[in-house]
Amino acid sequence: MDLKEWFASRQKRRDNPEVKQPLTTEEYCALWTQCFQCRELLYTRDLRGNLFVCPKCQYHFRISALDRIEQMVDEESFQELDAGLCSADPLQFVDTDPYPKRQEEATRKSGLKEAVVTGVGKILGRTAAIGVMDFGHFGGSMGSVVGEKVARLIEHAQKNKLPLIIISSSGGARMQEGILSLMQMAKTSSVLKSFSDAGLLYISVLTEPTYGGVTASFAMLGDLIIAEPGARIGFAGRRVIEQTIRQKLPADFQTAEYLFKHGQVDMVVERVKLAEVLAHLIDFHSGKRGDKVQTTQASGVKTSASRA
Amino acid sequence: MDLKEWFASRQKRRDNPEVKQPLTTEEYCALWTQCFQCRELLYTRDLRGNLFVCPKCQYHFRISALDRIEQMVDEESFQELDAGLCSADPLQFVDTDPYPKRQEEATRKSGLKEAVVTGVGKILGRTAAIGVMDFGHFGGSMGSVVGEKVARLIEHAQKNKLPLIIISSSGGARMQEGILSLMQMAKTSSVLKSFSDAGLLYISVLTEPTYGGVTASFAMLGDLIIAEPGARIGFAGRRVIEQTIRQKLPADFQTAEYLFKHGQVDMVVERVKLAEVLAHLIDFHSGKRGDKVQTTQASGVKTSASRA
Amino acid sequence: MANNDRKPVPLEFEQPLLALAAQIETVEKQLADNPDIEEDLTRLHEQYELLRRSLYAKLRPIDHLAIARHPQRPYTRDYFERWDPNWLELHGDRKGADDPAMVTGLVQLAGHKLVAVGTQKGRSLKDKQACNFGMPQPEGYRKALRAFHHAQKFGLPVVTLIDTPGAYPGMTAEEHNQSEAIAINLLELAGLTVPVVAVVTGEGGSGGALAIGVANRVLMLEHAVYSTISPEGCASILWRSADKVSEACQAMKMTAREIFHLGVSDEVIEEPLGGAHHDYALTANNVAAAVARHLDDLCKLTPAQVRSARQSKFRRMGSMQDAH
Amino acid sequence: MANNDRKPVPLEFEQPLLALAAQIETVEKQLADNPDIEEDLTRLHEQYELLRRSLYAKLRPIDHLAIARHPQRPYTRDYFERWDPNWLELHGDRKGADDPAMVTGLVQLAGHKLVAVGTQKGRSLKDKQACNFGMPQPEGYRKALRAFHHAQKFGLPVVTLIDTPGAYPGMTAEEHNQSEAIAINLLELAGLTVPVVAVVTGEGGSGGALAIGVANRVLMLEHAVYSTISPEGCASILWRSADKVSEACQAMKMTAREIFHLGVSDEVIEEPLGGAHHDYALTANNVAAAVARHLDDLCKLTPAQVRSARQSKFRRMGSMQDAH
Ligand SMILES: [Zn+2]
Ligand SMILES: [Zn+2]
Repeated sequence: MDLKEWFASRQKRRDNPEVKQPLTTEEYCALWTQCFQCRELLYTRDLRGNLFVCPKCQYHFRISALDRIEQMVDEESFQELDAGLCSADPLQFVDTDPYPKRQEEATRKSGLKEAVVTGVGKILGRTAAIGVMDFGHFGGSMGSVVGEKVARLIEHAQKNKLPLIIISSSGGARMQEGILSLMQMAKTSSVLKSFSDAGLLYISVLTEPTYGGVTASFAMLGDLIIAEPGARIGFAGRRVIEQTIRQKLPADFQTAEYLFKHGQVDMVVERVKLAEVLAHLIDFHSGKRGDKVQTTQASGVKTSASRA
Repeated sequence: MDLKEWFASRQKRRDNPEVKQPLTTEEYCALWTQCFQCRELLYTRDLRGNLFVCPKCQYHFRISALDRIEQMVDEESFQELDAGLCSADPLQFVDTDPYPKRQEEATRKSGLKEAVVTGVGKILGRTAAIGVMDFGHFGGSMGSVVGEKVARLIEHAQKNKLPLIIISSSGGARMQEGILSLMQMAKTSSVLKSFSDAGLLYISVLTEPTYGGVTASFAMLGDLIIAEPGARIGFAGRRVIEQTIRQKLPADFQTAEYLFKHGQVDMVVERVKLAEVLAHLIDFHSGKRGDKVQTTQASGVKTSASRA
Repeated sequence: MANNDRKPVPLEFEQPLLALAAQIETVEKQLADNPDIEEDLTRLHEQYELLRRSLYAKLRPIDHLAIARHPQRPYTRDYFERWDPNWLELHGDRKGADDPAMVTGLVQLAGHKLVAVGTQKGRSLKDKQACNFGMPQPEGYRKALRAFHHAQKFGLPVVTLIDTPGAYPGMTAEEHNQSEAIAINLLELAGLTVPVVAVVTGEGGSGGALAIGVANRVLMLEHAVYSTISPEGCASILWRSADKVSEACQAMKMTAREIFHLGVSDEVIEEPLGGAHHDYALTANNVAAAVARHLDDLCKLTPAQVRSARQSKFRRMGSMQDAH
Repeated sequence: MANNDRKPVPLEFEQPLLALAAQIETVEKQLADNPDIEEDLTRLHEQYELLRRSLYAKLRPIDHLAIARHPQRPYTRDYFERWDPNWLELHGDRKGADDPAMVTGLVQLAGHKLVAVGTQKGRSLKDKQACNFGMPQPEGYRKALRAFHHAQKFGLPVVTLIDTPGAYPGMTAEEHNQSEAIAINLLELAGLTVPVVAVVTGEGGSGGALAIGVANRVLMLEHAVYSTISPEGCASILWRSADKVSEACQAMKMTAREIFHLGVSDEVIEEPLGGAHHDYALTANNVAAAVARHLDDLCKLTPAQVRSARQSKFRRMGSMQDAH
């Protein structure tokens, strides 16, 4: 099922809600979602309408790449790139299961071929090269395909002089591809070097959760870095650190707010304001050197988005 | 008395020592020096022979610019630049004394026109642009002339593609020149930017004491930074900091060794090894890209100079 | 948005004015009963205006200092917010800290998109403490450096607002190499090919001020001061007496007019009568207009010209004689 | 200068060899009394050599790992000292720290003047602790970055030696942005126009290794390993069992030969029989010879070619299929 079909079928499902029949347990569960943070039971449709942000405690749920695109990118504007790329099994890796079987499982769960969706789309009318990672696919892990799709996206952005936006969410490197997954860090960073030297804008958005090789490569290399509230972001995982240093870490360790306090991200932006802030930043960095804008109130976005 | 005369007259004094007569108290005092650190009474001539380093505790005494040049630069190789530059009194500054009177005093004490001596000389055969500050002249403070002489030295080095070595020792900015003294920080740093962009080598040597505007401009901008053992180096003075934070500072705070521990200097080098290390570094950074040296044991200097 | 709705707190040298104001108030109260004193009142008002003008016309350096340090003086955020209600603040040095004493952001000003940088003193006691009373740590200067590099990459002009007693003299500040943080900024600012305009809005204290002040144009608000060392520090070192602050202020030539005459600043920006704290909006406008004018000028130069103009400007500074 | 005068400590898989050696010793003692067993002894010696060779010829991945982690394995300083007794170490990140887990310096090697960078594990317990057992902090990576920029400025080639379990997973390491420190190094290494040669001398662990490993040529010592995650980490995540380390080693394909066949390294450098810890001098020489050969090659390229060659090398890495 490609992206267009997916959006179409979802639209159809929404237009024809069938809730008259008594619900099976499964259906009942799908209808309600419990907030991870405040434990409130939320009506899933309302939660979706609220961009998967708990209306009670503002907890930002993990969302799929396609949901993110639907939320953030202007309707029908998204043109996917490299949709056909999928993983090989260079190591013939087997742990408790062979790698290809795990790949199939991941695809069955996420509906995606790989853990990142890349393409070109408009954000409130501004064209950008956009990459969105999906933690729901193989833990958002970066293997050859994720690295390659990100690299190609960057190259596409550079060739077409587009601003680049990558929404990261990842558990780290794809172990099943061994050293080749590690090399994706070098690959993506190397391509970003050329992109940056060309004077183009890259905004990195960090979402729950972003770890390991993704954080330690393209995700931390944004000209500007935005994090979603509450997102946990780091290089090493909390448990590994606690085992190493043999002490408890602060409760808010590695949250977006903690990183903000430690000068690692430019702003923490609520999901509801994300598109607006991105549009503002794209506008601010577009145009030629010394260009003047006509009004002083271009794309309106309140400063409260940046938490002082 | 210019530099040549100074060296000549010193040589004469040394060749004709007259110690047969009974000593006056003053003469007696000049003959002996007490170590600031270990309190040992040292025979001044021996101390000089040991480069003004206490043979007992290795305390590195402050030394004058001319003594430094004599120690470090090959005999008769030093050609002074801008010897005639001296201060004006742009603010007509008067505190308890007028500025010009203080300048005269400073010159009487140090025998120098200003707090830095600049020129071109050879270090173990390698030609370099060399600036040496003298704490004994007006506390080594940087006013317009110090800034100008340093700037001209850097420009001379750039024009002649010479490595640059500046031995700093300063209490900070020359207050009597007000804002103009502050601007010397910008002036020297700005000239260093061009020098650095030209791919040339600058080695900064920090000696007892280096503070304020000198540390916070050219002294901290070396491609490589060397400090003398025990030298106190910082931006703010110890007393100001203690008053601000209302707590005692560690005894070794702001010493060369403390800075080394905090990653601020590349090496702490004993005075006796300084010329050797400088020569080694000049050799290492000379020649064209990709040049190969003939032997692997070029200018011999032991690694113990860098304290691991 | 911080405001100056509160009545301006008077300074010591303004006491004669206050006394007269009190007198006027007393007379005004009697006006209803004695309509014949209306003429007196008018005269008093005239006198007040006269005194007010003459008072501010012949301020001593230490009076300027007092205005520059006035607790209600507009601070960096007050300007940015008035210039561009939609400005976006950028945070952090990416290496472990976000120093609140240094503010960096993306600001639009009279059609110019700029990278704005400024020291921040903090208004409430809590803020003041967080900001170290406007004294940045090395991390603050490195945050500013990130902003400078951002500006360079995207060809955006840099505007800096300076109001700091100086760089923070603390233990960790020294350990984290305050000197290097300042020195690198001097070097890197000198190398930018985008226009840089600096405005001393309050106190321009020492290397901590200069670290964001190596600009193509250096402007100063009328009552701002700029000095190599604080007058208190100068008095205690040169006069060995804390009482000689006024003498030190005088001797150092640190007021906006004096700095201008020494060739270190390019323009003195007028403040509302009595000082910037009497009218934030007017002050912000005055600064914006001056900055925009200089930016318009500088935007006509090529990148290489912008840099070499800045380098030449500082290369020339100083006063000396050649005995040869 | 650290040395390997001490007898090599045997590893577990070397037990059969040890048993045979013990047997030989017993027989040798009896030789004086029984001259007729000389022939037996000769045979035993032959057997020993045979066993030795066959043992090291068919090492399991976990055996390579054991050799790579051998406590007597030569570390970065051992190489630099042998390559250039006059090498000068450069210290510090200029911003507050000097991480002993990362060594940087100026080293001459076979006529090449180079900026040398390497992780350091520490030999004594005190050293090990200071070096975090070879796991650099962000400050260590930033110190390496300073060295890279120094090399770039002066046109000096960079040689890096990699022997680290990975970047240090600590609280302040995260607070000081370990991720950014690694990421920036990947980016900046990719941009250098001077040749970069990296050698994995022991453990090449994860992003913490790669942060000094984006090189024109990546070499590995015969028993060195290179992996995305430690085998222990891999076993505990994928097998949910700490016992499966050997399986994880096997599955990840982390030995020098396997990494070479995957196209990630360019050469396997031979070690003395039994491993580098049996002969520091020979190992240092072998590495020097290989590095010099690659540097000679790379020095023939223009700066632009050096960079684009490095970028293309990593651009190609990966394995995938296109369903379209
Ligand atoms: Zn909730
Ligand atoms: Zn002594």
